Amino acid sequence: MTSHQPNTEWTSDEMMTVAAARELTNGAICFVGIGLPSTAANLARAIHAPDVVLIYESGCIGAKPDRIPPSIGDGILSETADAVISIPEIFSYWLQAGRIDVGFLGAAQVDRWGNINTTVIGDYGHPKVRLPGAGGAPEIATSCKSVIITLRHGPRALVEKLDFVTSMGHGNGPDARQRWGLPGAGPQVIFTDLGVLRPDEESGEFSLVGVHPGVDAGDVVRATGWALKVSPSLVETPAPTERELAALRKFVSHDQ
Amino acid sequence: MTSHQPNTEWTSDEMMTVAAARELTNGAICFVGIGLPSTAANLARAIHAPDVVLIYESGCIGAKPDRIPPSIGDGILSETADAVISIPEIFSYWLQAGRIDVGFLGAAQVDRWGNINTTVIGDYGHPKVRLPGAGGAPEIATSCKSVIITLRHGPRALVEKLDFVTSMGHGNGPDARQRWGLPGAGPQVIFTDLGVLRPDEESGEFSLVGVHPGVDAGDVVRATGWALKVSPSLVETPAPTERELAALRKFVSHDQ
Amino acid sequence: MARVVSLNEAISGAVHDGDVVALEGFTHLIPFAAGHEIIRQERRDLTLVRMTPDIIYDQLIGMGCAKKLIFSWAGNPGAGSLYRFRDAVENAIPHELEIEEHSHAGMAARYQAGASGLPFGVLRGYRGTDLSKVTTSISEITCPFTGETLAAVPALTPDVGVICAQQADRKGNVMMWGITGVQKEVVLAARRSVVLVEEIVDQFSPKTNGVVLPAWVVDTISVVPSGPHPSYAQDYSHRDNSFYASWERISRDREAFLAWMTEHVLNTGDHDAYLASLDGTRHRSDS
Amino acid sequence: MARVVSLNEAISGAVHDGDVVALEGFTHLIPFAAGHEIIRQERRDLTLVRMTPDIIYDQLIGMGCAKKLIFSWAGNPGAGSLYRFRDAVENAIPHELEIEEHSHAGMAARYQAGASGLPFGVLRGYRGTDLSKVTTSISEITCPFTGETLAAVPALTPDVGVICAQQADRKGNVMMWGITGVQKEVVLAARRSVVLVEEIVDQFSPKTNGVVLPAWVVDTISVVPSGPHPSYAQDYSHRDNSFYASWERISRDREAFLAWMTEHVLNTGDHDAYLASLDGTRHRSDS
Repeated sequence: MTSHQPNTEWTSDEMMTVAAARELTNGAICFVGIGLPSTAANLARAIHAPDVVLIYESGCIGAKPDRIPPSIGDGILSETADAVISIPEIFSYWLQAGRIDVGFLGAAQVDRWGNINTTVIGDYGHPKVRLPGAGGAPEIATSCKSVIITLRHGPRALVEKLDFVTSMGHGNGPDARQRWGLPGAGPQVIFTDLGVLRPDEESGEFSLVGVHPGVDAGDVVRATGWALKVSPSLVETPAPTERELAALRKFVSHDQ
Repeated sequence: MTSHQPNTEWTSDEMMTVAAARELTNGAICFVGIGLPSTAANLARAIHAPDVVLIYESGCIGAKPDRIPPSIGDGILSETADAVISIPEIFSYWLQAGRIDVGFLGAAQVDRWGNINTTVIGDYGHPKVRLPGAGGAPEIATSCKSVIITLRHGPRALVEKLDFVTSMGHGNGPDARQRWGLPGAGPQVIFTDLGVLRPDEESGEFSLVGVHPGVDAGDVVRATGWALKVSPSLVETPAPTERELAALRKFVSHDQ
Repeated sequence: MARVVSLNEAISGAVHDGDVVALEGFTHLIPFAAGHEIIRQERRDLTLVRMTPDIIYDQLIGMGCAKKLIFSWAGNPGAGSLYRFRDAVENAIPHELEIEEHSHAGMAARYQAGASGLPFGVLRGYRGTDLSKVTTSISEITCPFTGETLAAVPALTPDVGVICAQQADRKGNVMMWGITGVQKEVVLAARRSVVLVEEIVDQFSPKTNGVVLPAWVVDTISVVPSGPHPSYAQDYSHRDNSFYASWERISRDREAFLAWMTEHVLNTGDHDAYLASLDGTRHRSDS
Repeated sequence: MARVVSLNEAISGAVHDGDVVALEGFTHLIPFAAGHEIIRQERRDLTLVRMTPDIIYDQLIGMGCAKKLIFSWAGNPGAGSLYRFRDAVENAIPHELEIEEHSHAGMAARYQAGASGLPFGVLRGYRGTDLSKVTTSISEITCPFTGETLAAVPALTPDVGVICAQQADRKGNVMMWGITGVQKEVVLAARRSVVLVEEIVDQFSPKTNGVVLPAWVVDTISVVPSGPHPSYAQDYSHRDNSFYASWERISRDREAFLAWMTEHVLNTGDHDAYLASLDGTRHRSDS
């Protein structure tokens, strides 16, 4: 890579990260996990949302890392945080109390209602693949004012029926959260490496509202395990700008 | 007061404080309030129990003041403490969890079972005298492994029946705490300005086991609102030593 | 996000007649200056919440600001009675005062529940006491695993939480240290928060038991040096022990109390003027 | 009162076959050295408790020490799977592993209840998830004031709590800072506690988020520099990120795993020898 000839190419994972970053408004209080969420939130902070507040479940409030931490317990998080607190406190006084605007969640499986599985593939008692499990996700999903989901697209990832519900999105339909009395609005958007899904205004099902540059909507539908509805007002995601890519790669290169 | 001619006189309040101090064994974890308890515990620390651990409900663990703090929030407590923590934590992680060996409680009224009133004299709804109320006492009384009560003797202080039960001693008899499932052993001794009361081995009632020098047991009985039993093995409290008095007065003079 | 405003503006914006207001600070960092400002602004029908309603609430009660008091220990610590509180409870002077009385452990659990977004707190508390007979906000709950019965208390979620801290930084983060009581909890439990600080600094330095509240959970910050007087701010001022000792003399008689309050609070425009009005008597114990 | 002993002595005294053992440290200050010592001492039938059973528990499980795992997130953070954990759950290798699975919020509430001497904790949690279908230690409780239903979880009170901290002082008080996770809670909740420190100092200095455990709640202290490796101790060592990345290669195949464990844990007498056995590969990411 030479500096006088900017690299205008990008990977689909980079597109996914950039799209998620753009979703964050300045000043938003974000509960972020490691990996894409942390990268996206820090990218937003570098580009358009300098006052976004990053909260890591390790107890770091207002962390301002200048590189992407490989672990949510990385020292750079506590060293740059406005406050560092205990784990019981982060979950009770901060997450549960409803102080968080945006939660990020990854998923091994997600369904059309934004419900998430990060526990097992196959039967719980005799799993085909045992995944890490819940972590902070069940309460992030219910307590944050809104939730952003990110995962790579594929028919075994965006599925008709989850093998296990680890974290509740919209349950079995658009009014489920209200019936459960959940405080937050739940998942509002799913960013994948192919496009963008948001709840359909009528049915509430996650539907395709955006495709990343070069992606065909039909391919996205075929890569989805449920009968994905395509919005009539489908748009193409603006490609990552040079500034976004430079910032993203600067973060990531620090992590090598 | 001249230093070459030691003062061998002392007040009955000083005797009460010295007697309470002697009750503390070295290394005991003590939950102390301001006033006599704080003075007695610090006196013990100065004389015979250098490793007694003083915990103030303001959140100071292991405070080692070199003067008697006029308030449980005095800066000298947090400055000399091993740890300073929040109020919710002192009551949950430390007191409630049963980590405290000895609690000190004062009282406006106490009955023969060591139940304590610090709330009202008269009717609760229309009190004759409104007292400060509970503070930490109800849970100190139930959670500490043992409790020391101190108050000035008088028929309106050691009463047949409390106007209000603020903190439970032994309820209505020796097996009440067990029936309530209370973790600690409850009040084990009452130090007054006249003498020392401990539960009678048979009845469990607080009975006179010691009189301070110069005090007549009959006078103590007359100064008690219930039919106070006098132990057949009544002893006289050893008078305050010069060393005790000097240490006590050094603490108190710092407080002027 | 925290705005820096005058104390006059902070109180007039946050505290309205009829509000539930908690001024916290456990013997340290007591927001006296805020209490005085509430008195100057003649707020009425307040439900006052505080674990230890000491002199500050004696003043608010005596000046007729309070309809109700939620508390766990009402005394002048180490010095005696609160005569204005007693006059209200014993003699309905200046008017009746409703009381809701708990233990410290119960109040702490109530604030903790409020800060946690839970409707109630659980504790091993109130056993064998008459408090649960006179206080309706003490209930019971059964452990679903052991069958044991414990005490339950409702969350405290005041309309306004008021605290003092030592410092704010330029971004509006707040830092306090020393005895920090339930200050974090009251700010997090309250709908609105008012924080008084000794000064604004460029950067915080590490402190034993340093507690930081991020700017986005604080509504307003007012710079009020010695705002806790006669209480203190560790590393900034000393507790004015002689003032605490003198309160019995000032407050025992209602007329003397009113004269004192008129001279030192009502007739002083702000906290600096209050401090100036005490010159010659203040800080005698600091030497 | 805390006694200073060797790690070998600390573990042999505190950890017995069949015990419930919690090694905590949320991504920071993970007591790897203690886990290795438990493996060297061939403890069996342990119920292992940990919010994030990362590599340290992968090793304990793969070496056959664990009967049961109580946890909330079992992965190699930022790097991939725990293959020994997966092999146990998916294929009962080396033998069946019972699991009791919660969320982080639930585990935190369970430790907090344990430290508080309460039989259960309350949280707004587990709503709409299948976890409560497979985990019997998730129950419900109704608020006696609002009628709202919340989740209840039983207190965690391990037989042994093991943590790393940065420092102890001469009196046996322990201090840690940076990310302190549930370390205070696990020590207070456990019947016995084992603390590993980087060094013993004359006096603590104030630290941001400094947490002090008084000597009388700690049973033993062992001085084990770099005890958390490949995790880290803030201001003492760096996280060995390359080790975390290499764990997939080491652990995916059981034979390779056993060979690695034999060389670096079983055949090393103590933590210094473990560190020496890694020389050349250790701390590559520290630069």
